[in-house]
Amino acid sequence: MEIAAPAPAEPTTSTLHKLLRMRETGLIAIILVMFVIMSFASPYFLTWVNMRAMVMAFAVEGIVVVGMTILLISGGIDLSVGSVTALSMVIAGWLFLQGIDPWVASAIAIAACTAIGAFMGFFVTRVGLHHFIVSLAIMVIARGACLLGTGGRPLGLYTLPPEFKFIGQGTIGPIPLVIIIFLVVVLVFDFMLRRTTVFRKVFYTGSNEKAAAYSGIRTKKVIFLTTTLCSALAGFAGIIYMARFGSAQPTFGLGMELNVIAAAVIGGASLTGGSGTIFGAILGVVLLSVVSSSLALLDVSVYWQDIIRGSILLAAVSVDHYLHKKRG
Amino acid sequence: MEIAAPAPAEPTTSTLHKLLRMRETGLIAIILVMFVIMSFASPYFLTWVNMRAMVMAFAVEGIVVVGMTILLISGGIDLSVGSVTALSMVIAGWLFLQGIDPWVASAIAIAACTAIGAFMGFFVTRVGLHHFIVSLAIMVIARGACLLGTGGRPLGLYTLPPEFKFIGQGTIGPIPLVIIIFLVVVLVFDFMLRRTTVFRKVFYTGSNEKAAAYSGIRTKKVIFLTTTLCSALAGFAGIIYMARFGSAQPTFGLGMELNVIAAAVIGGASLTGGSGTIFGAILGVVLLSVVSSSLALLDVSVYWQDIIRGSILLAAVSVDHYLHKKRG
Amino acid sequence: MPDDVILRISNVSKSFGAIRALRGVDFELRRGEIHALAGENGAGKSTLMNVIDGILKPDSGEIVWDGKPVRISSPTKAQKLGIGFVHQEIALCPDVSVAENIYMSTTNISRSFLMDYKGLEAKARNVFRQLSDIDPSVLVRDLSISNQQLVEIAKALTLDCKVLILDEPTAALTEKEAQVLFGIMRRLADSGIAIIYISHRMVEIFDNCDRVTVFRDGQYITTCNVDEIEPADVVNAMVGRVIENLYPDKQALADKSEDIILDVQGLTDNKRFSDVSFQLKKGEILGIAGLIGSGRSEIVKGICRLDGDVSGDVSLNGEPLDLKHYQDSIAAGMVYLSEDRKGDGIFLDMPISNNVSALKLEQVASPLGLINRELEDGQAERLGNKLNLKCGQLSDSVSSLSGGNQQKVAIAKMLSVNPKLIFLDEPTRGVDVGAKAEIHRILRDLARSGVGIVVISSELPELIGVSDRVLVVREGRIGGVVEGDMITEENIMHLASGLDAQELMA
Amino acid sequence: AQAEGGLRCEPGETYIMNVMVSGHPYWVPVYQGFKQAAEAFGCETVFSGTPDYDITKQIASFEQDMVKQPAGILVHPMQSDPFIEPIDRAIDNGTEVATFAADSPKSKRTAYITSDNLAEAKFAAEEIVSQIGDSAEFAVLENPGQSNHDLRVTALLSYMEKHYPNMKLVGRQATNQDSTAAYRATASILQANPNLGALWIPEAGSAEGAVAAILEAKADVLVMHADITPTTLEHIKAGNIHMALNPNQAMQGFMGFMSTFLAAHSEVFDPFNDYKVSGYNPMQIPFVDNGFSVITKANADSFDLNVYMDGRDPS
Ligand SMILES: Nc1ncnc2c1ncn2[C@@H]1O[C@H](COP(=O)(O)OP(=O)(O)OP(=O)(O)O)[C@@H](O)[C@H]1O
Ligand SMILES: Nc1ncnc2c1ncn2[C@@H]1O[C@H](COP(=O)(O)OP(=O)(O)OP(=O)(O)O)[C@@H](O)[C@H]1O
Ligand SMILES: [Mg+2]
Ligand SMILES: [Mg+2]
Repeated sequence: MEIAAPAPAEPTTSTLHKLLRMRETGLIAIILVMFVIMSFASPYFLTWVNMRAMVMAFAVEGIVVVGMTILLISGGIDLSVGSVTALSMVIAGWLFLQGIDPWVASAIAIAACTAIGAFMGFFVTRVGLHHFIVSLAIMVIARGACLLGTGGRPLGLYTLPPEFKFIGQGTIGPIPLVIIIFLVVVLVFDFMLRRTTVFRKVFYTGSNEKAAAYSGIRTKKVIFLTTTLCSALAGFAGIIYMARFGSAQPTFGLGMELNVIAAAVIGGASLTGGSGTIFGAILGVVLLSVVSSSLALLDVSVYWQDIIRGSILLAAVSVDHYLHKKRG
Repeated sequence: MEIAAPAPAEPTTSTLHKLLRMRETGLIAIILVMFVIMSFASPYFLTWVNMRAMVMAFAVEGIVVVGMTILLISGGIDLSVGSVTALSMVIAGWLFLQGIDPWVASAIAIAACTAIGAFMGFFVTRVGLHHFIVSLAIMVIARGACLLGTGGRPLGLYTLPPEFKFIGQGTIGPIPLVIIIFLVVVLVFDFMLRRTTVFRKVFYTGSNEKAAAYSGIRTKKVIFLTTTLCSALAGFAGIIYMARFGSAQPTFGLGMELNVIAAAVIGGASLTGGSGTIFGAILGVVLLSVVSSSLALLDVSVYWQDIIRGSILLAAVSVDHYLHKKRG
Repeated sequence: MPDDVILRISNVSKSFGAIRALRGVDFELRRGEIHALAGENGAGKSTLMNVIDGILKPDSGEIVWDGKPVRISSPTKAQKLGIGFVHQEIALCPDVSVAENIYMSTTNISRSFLMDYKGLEAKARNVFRQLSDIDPSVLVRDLSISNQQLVEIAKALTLDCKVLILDEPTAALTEKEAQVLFGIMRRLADSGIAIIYISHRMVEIFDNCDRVTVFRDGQYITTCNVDEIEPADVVNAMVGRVIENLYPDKQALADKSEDIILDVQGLTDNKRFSDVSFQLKKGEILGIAGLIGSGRSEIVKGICRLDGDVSGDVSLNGEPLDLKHYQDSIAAGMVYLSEDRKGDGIFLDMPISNNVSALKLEQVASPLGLINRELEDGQAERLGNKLNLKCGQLSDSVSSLSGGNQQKVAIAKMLSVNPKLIFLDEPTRGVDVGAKAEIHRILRDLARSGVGIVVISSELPELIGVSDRVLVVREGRIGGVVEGDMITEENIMHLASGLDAQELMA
Repeated sequence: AQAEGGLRCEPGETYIMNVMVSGHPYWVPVYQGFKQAAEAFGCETVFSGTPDYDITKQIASFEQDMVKQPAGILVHPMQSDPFIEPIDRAIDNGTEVATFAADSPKSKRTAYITSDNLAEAKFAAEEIVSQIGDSAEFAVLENPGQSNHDLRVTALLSYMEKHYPNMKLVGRQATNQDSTAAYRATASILQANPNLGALWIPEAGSAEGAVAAILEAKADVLVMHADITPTTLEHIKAGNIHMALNPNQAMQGFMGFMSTFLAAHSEVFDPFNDYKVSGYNPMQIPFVDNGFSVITKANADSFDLNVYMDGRDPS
């Protein structure tokens, strides 16, 4: 019988082919093009110091992006990450100034941020509110708590012990520890998200919550956990910032949420859930960072910078979308 | 014949019943409760002057909320409204300072903002990008254009002719013209959204874009138009602000987008499209505004205000959600 | 033999607001039986299944599992007990692969830390070996509705369950796939698994099931052994009256006309179909048959310009059409009822009346473009009554309706515009016998009054019952046409699969 | 590197001014002063920093400035402690650093040029008391989290408390430089306190909104604020705002350049101290006050930034 249904396509295994089909290939190409252009445009661009400065500028935010990407995949969103990062610094800094060991203080701060995430998760999964509005409220509340805890003034934490500051300022060989921490977080979560059964449930839940629930997945628990994880990672990032800067600033991270979400979306995360990769999101961060750095390095007039930045963002996303669509 | 199909239930026509079933009843109740509490807490709350000041504080933003609500219903979102509002002021102000008639200058500014909306609409409907990322890029670009147009300095427009300033500062009887304009915009769009065939298509598109296309609706055109309309209204709002404050600030409206989206969502607009009302969104604006005004009137410590504001927001949305769910 | 009973439902009730979907129903399921559940649209079949699966909480009543009373609070719990469920509405994750969708529950309870994608694909390929040949590595979003339905079935078959619930699994399947499914079901039953089978196709019930339980209007009516009763008895119990003619009379010879309503010549999209030519004559109902994925839907969508680039000539009532968009098609009076009800047929969150009016709002609006709610509600009520729609209020959202009633809303939407030509893709998918007969009668009346009717259906008896002529599509081309007495299952199947084509064409 | 004619830059010797929120108009006159000083010594200048309110980005831009090996950087550190390490590293690499408008005191920066916010606050307090008496009601708007604004407010409050205990603070609202928020807050304060005599606002954006509310309520309130915008300038001319205190921005930039430049040319300076043995730059000065102007109806015409910038290059 010659039945109409077409034969299943040959599984394509060649590495090159695989690479070309990857979601991230377009972005990588765009970033490479920028690198090439910039290395001609500025002799300082491809220097070790510049590269290090560039990575340092996004490394800690990159940790927040990891949490946001996972949350986006599960179908959520979190506008409070900037405030929560600041709150983490403020709590840990404040406790430290009260005489508590900085490691203990940091653990408490991260725990508090995790609790905030759990609180949001509760409102989303039990009360049934939308992530957007819950995290908006928490964004305001957490910022208020920062002000309350500091009286609006940055906490100077110059007295933090050197072994604590090492987290944020130390280097291992030539490489700053911050970058190593960032890479570890990225690699671990990228691996887990791609390969482990636990994190696959995040995709299922975000792709079709009902279908996932029908398969016995406790989707509310999944959403609760991704919401909590995102805040926990923001709290963790706050501690690293604190160690890096030796201070806790109540106004830290204003507007960070849009940057972080943008990075994840540029990297292919869907705002309606179900798809996204850590690798892509980090490429998104890199892209935004390369653009900012390049504009600064080329001494582009500040009055032009935003216009160019926005246009490159739009162009990059369009090109990526086109390439992705073309590959099918 | 005992046929299964029951006669369609009696349409319940009693006005009370209708009111109770309305999406907005919960919000109205919450706002009323706040009014009662506040009128006991402060003798100044329920005064004409205070009420007028409160409405003046949200009236212009309310116009932007109208545009955003319609866009949300169609399934879109716009993060650029704050920048576009500022850009409208800057364009009109700049042209005026070049000697162009302020009315003409304003018309050009609104046209430019409309064009920006159309530009975004193009990227969304033709290129196929997500509203979020397109409007984020435009947010950055428009802010950059504001800086470029002003050199970062506010434009003093004290010399605007009185008949132009009248838009923003005049009163008709005891009522400020701004409030009248706001009410007209709200009533017109509320009516159109509820009653006209054109706007009904916005609901269809947002509810299920594919089904709408299968019903012969040009969904891309609808989305294009709602995106354009939202920017046009933001541009219009910018002109009113300009007339009101007699200046054009390049940094105006920072963070406005979150406020505006929050108001629409509190008022029942869905972030996934397909539902929402102007009336509800305006109630959302009123709610946020009552909270802010009350905190100021009661002279609550600034370090507590954000915490209280966020908490009330969260509580109000939860209560509303609960009431809505209970009514089914 | 009471210990044979694996699941017993007693006196279960469930209301949604004012709607009493279940009123103290009883139900009993034995090990190793295939137990059909029949009832009109909205009788409460899916609701009961959702109660059994822990998706809905019953208001009252008892569930006894294997002799012990249980509370099933979630699908997870149900899964632990050993209940597998294929839902009436397809519920798959569009962003992940077919293989992962099939093994979602397995992944969920799996103790292994890492995903074994290769293993999953191999296992999935194995499952499909007997069912169809879908590539397990593709994303579900790239599958057609019928293939998605097959994935749903495959998903249930992989479950290690004691009770398997199939809620209208064959609604979008053709005979061939359905037969495969029945074979598998019987094997499962023989190994002791109890199967609840919900369907509106009487033939399937009588050919494949052991017992049948009938619900009407949320109430339990009766349970019988299938070999002790006739289909008419079941129908009678379901609707509370006798339905004499499932299908209306066909076109009388005298009514035959040579006027051509639709003339399609050389329609091609170079991907899914090519060189399609056919005509629809006045007064006749044209059926389109074919295997899953043969391109039936694509051809019809191509005619209406709903999809992609299409070339070829289409004329309606003798006038050549120059269509650019589907809007032009609607304007010309040619409409399409989609096979994917949930995906592109209805607006789930919107009121029933708004759904019905969506195709041509101008009809319920003043010349100035103001919608007149009374007209809108009136239209929905009129068409709803005509189609025997069972609903609460017209302002309720369509999501609150049973599957079959949602389909009626979609049909009402098509009828609302008084079209010149309707393409109906699986029009009675999930619709109960009574309403089906009603829809068929309406179609016949429309055809008689000069409206062109083209029906695509995977249910051969339906095609045979309603069509005056059947076009058989094979691999994107017209495989042949059968007419009059030649419209038989064998002939259609032969043409569809390409056997003996020459012979039949003669 | 000293030419015959005295202190001058070598060709290509560059000085960078690095800020956060680089689009903010505050920097415009500062940079003009910076540039004017640089021109006097034949030096090149670059205006750099980040357009964002983001410490990480500012540090990245500072480090990128460093890569270019300029002679000196005048930086407005968004936060003091995070800049210690980058500033010290720059100085170790031969780029001199001075700070302005915000300091990083624990770093090796050679100088800090700023307005004296305490002096501004004290002046404002005395002016308010001289205008409305020492037993009246007053209110403040504020911008918690921004240190110089904070200081302007808290210093005024403590000064009042100490010297004029009968002055009653009846309102204290955060408006965060948002004119709409300031409008709302002021309207509420006016409602609750019909006898309000004066309002002190640490920046101009909020002042615009506050004046709108006061005009609408037809209240008679003495408004004083710091900084200036064209709109508040017009309000001063119209008598709606009593006066504004504006830091001498150009002087800030000019002295900022001088400090950085002199730090880079410290060879001309041999002070009476231990610098040779201890190895630090002899050009050290903890604090330079750039002073402030009092803007009133009488002198308002000289403070129109757009007029000032006419024909000048902002970058
Ligand atoms: N979520 C809901 N909200 C309100 N009413 C509902 C809901 N789900 C089902 N109903 C109502 O309950 C009744 C029974 O629906 P159910 O889906 O069980 O019918 P069914 O027998 O499966 O019909 P079909 O053959 O059409 O699938 C219907 O009247 C339906 O409108
Ligand atoms: N969105 C799509 N993307 C890719 N292929 C598709 C898509 N929709 C349909 N196809 C493929 O096009 C071919 C024809 O599909 P079509 O839906 O027209 O078939 P059909 O005869 O109506 O059968 P059925 O609807 O029962 O699957 C099939 O091979 C199908 O898999
Ligand atoms: Mg059902
Ligand atoms: Mg089909």
